[in-house]
Amino acid sequence: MVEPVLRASGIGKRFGGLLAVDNVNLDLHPREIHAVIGPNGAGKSTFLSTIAGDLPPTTGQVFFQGQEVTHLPVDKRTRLGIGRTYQRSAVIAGFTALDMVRLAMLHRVSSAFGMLSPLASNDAATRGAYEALARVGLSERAGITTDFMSHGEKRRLEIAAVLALDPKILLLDEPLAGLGPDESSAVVALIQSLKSHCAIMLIEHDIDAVFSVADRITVLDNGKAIASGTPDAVRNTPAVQQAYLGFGED
Amino acid sequence: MSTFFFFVQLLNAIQYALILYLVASGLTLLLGIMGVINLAHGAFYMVGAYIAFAVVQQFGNFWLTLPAGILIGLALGALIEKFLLSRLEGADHLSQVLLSFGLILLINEGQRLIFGNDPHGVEVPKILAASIPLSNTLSYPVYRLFVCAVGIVFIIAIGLIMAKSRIGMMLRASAENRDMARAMGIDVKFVYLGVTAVGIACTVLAGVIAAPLASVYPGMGDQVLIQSFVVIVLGGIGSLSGALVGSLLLGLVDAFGKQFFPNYAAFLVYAAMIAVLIVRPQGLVRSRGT
Amino acid sequence: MNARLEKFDGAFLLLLAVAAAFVPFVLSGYEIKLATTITIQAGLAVALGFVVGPAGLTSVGHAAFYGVAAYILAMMSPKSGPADMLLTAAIAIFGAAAFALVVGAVSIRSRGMYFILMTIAFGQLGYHLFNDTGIGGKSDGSYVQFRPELHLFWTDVSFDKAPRFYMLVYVVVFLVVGACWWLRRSAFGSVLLAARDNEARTRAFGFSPYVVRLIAFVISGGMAGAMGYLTAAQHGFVAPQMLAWHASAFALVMVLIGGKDTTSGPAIGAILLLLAEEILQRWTEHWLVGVGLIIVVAVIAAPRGLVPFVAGLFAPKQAHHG
Amino acid sequence: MRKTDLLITRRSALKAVGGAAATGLLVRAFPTPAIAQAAPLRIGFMLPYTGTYASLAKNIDGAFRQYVEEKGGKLGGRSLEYVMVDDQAEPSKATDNMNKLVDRDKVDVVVGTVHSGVQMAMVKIARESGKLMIIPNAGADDATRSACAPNIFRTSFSNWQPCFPVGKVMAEKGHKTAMTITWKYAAGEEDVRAFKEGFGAVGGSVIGELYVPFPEVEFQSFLTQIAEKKPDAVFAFFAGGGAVKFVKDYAAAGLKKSVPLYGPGFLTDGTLQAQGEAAEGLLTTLHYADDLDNPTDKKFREGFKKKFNADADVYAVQGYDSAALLGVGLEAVKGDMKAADAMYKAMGAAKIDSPRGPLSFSASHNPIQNIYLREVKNGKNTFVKIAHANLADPGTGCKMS
Repeated sequence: MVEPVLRASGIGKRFGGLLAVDNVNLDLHPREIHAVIGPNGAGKSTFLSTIAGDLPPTTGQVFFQGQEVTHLPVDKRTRLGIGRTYQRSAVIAGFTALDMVRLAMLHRVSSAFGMLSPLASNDAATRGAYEALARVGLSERAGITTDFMSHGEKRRLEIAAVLALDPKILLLDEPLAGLGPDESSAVVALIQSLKSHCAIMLIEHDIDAVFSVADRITVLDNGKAIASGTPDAVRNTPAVQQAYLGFGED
Repeated sequence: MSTFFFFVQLLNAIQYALILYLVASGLTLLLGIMGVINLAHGAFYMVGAYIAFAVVQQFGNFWLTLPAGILIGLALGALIEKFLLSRLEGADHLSQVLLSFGLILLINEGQRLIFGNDPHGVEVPKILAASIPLSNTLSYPVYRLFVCAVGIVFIIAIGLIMAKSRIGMMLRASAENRDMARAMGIDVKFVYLGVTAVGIACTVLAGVIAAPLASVYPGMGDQVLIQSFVVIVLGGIGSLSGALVGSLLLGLVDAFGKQFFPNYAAFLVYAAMIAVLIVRPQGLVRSRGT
Repeated sequence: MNARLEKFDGAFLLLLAVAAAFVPFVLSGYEIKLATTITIQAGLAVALGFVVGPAGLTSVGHAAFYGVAAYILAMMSPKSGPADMLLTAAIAIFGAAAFALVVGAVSIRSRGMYFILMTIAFGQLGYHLFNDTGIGGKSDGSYVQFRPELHLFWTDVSFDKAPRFYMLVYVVVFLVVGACWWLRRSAFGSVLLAARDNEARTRAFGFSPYVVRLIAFVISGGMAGAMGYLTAAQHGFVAPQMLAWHASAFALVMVLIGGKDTTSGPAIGAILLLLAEEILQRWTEHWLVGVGLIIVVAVIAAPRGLVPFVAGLFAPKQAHHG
Repeated sequence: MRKTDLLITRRSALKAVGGAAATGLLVRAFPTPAIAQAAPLRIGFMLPYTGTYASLAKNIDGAFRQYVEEKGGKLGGRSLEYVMVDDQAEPSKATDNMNKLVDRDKVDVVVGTVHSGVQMAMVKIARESGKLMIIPNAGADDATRSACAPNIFRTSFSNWQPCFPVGKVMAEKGHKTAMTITWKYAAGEEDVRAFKEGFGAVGGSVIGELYVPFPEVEFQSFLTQIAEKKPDAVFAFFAGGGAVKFVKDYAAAGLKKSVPLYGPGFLTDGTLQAQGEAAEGLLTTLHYADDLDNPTDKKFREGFKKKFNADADVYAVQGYDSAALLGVGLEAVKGDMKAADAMYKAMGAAKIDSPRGPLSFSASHNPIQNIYLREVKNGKNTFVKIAHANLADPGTGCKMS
């Protein structure tokens, strides 16, 4: 069996008296899309945040390529190759699309000394940024300030920025939220195409989309993983049907 | 240092702490509930002291100064919220810092225009003018004990209001989440107006009560301001019980610091404040959301 | 910062630099000394603006770095002759930056209100250090008997005469303002802005907001120290008030009046505020009323500052480009 | 170059020339018109017109003008015009403010100031520029000791003067031990040093020195320390709001009855209204009292009252005498300030019939004057006796070139 690129074992997160995530295990293999689903408040985003480093887990460990990263800050994990998107506040206000993606390129293409020259004069960053924008279909909008972009554009821009990081794994936090059907299918296609570059952990509400792209699915309910496996296997788990799918397939 | 004088210093510390608490409580309301950094806090304290001076001079009755201070404080607070602070909603702390700095200059100069630069005294009201002998050299002025009593009553009253009353609930809700409070049907604007008015009135009242002790002179609010900040930071921003703990701590450091390391007393106070912020950034007492 | 504002900013800076270069040739006597004071304060305001603006750190303790450097010069100055400028300046600036590193390392962990209160506390700590403990001459302050001299290999340069000292100040402030301008436009500046406007996102781009802010804070603290050094050299006198929070707040006022989002803004704020003070003082002994009103009106009416305000006046009438 | 520890600079050789040379080209571009002998003399007041000391500034400034008016608006045949700069009692702005007067306003004489810290910065510039400076209040000892200069005169006091005699007064009352309390700053420390010198000379011993960080006014902890140590008497120096609060707190703590309080007169000058009952009976020493029975004082006080509708105080006397001293100098040279040496010589030798009594000057240009013991009675600092007649500051370290 292939060594997982990411392994989370026994992750728990407690907020005061509330146990938001309870002893969750999860593997992510290369070139795999592993989706995490569950009803509102199941602890999906919290779980993702502990893996990305935004929240320190109360219990458990996170391994990335065999190295323990449980207590590394987000920026260090990013530099190792963990990229993530956010549910909200995806873009940086006041920046043009191009600058935001350049910024994401920066730590890969620039020395400390390069930090002293303006973003625009960094050719490698500019080239990479245009490529990433092209992949999400935003080439035309490169010079636009993010404040003036539509919601769909912002989500795509965010994915472009994360791609510019050239991550080894990608943690996507509800990338389809708030998108119209056309935009949604474009993003789904994009996610599908990314699989060849990196492993993806996907948190998403849109069940249809999840079942169409995911290689494996883990279902969270009340912070606990109640099922995990291929889409078909998960679909047929009684506990999942009871807790979640029945409601989801209305 | 004999045991007896140790207890006298302890009394000094507690007494000073209660005055500090009176002064700092208004700032706690503004800082904790509204998130407003008010550098003009010391200036309002001075306003209170000058109100006491003016009223006693005009009418010769100290007790009139209390309602006068409260009314003027409420009015001042309401005006400042209505015409200045409310315009800053959504702005960052920088604007608050500067606005209140501007207010300091205006209030200080206003005081000079009206009252001039001489220091003034406010007579302790007759009924409280006595002293209680502690030793053959030292006695304790009854007025200081009166201020302590006011401080304690104030602590209990405000604690009850915050914990039990509907107003307290509204305040806590507004502090925690503006939008949520709005959704619950709380008129947040009105709450803010009320909090600013009450917060500034508290401060003005503290100035009124402290006037017979502190005397009345230009710039008297400067030290009070910074010490109030220390109290609040030590206790945890927005926590009234924390402010009490902070006051006691500062009172102790002040009284005993002056006894043992007079040159480093103030230095110790700020060092303590920084230490607390490093170890417990939320202050010594965990805020209950207010 | 949008492109138009950036252009305005550059134009203002150029204008200021050219105008300031003429000072020793057009002004004389007291006016040169006034111009020297204003130039130094402009440098301080620009340095402070760099952390208040891009780094989003409302420091109410910058006067402490300014004052510490001034005290270092005072304590290092011999009583019988001028100090070596390169040596004392290096130590003073390094000392201020080191103090800023300590203050920043502790304070930048907290945000918003707590950061402000932390910086006030550190500033007051510095004030009481010099005011209460007797280090550096107690509350009465202390003297720099001789203005430091620049020892070059072939000659010693004295700055006793006002025009030459002004030129020194001009060069130093030019460098400081230039550095701030450059840093704001650099990738480093962009990371700071990104961290200010979206901290989580910036972190997820592989940058530590804490570290970049701390770097900015230390650079700014060192620059403030350079200005404090110049002030001590100019006046030959240092006092604890140089470190107190009033001085910090006053520098913040300059930043705000001009506009924290530009490099030229704080400099223009400093010039306007100090000129207003100079004029009001001749006019009335209650000149502080005027200063207070200026501050209150500026906060309410032009919270983004004068430079963005003026740039806005020239904005094309249509809404947004995009 | 001389070796002293203060303020002597190579530039002092440049003196007044420095300003002109510094401006180089500009002086030629905008030549200053030659000042005709008849042009009014420019007096620059550098005083704290705002802030804690503003009332002192007002009285100094007012009484100076009062004297000039009494002389028909002229001194030594020259009419006067005034320039005022507010020094805000802010040492860090002192150099800027002094430069305003000397460089911008081109005054002939500087009169100032109140605050010792500001004063010493002014002394430095006065020494460098050679401008005549008359100090109407600040008592920093060094101004007429190690930093003395031919062009610097003081009409007020050195900190040493009003404090040295307190020891003798205490000894006469039978006190053998004393504690001192003051703000921790130069003036306070100089005062305490002078008091210790005087008290030691008559066999008294100081059993404790308390220093309150300036400008802190929370005294309760210190008062407790005094009560614990039980000295025979306390020597205190505070001024303004601090003096008001200290005297009131001292009385309220019951110490006034058990441990008598003494101090230099600043403890009760200009503050009695605010101190009220608490100050009654306090004994202080100063070079002035509210009821000195001499004709000059009577005339001065009436004139002041008429002009300002307020009672004169020691600060007003100092301002008044500053004008008188300038008058002596200008008279001697018929208004020609270029004859500086002759003018300073005449001023140094001046014998002034001051409201405070006879006033002359020591070699270091500090007043030789009576120090009076006063008692607070009915809100007035009333004359008790002369505590020390014709007291001169030792002037240690003054080398007048």
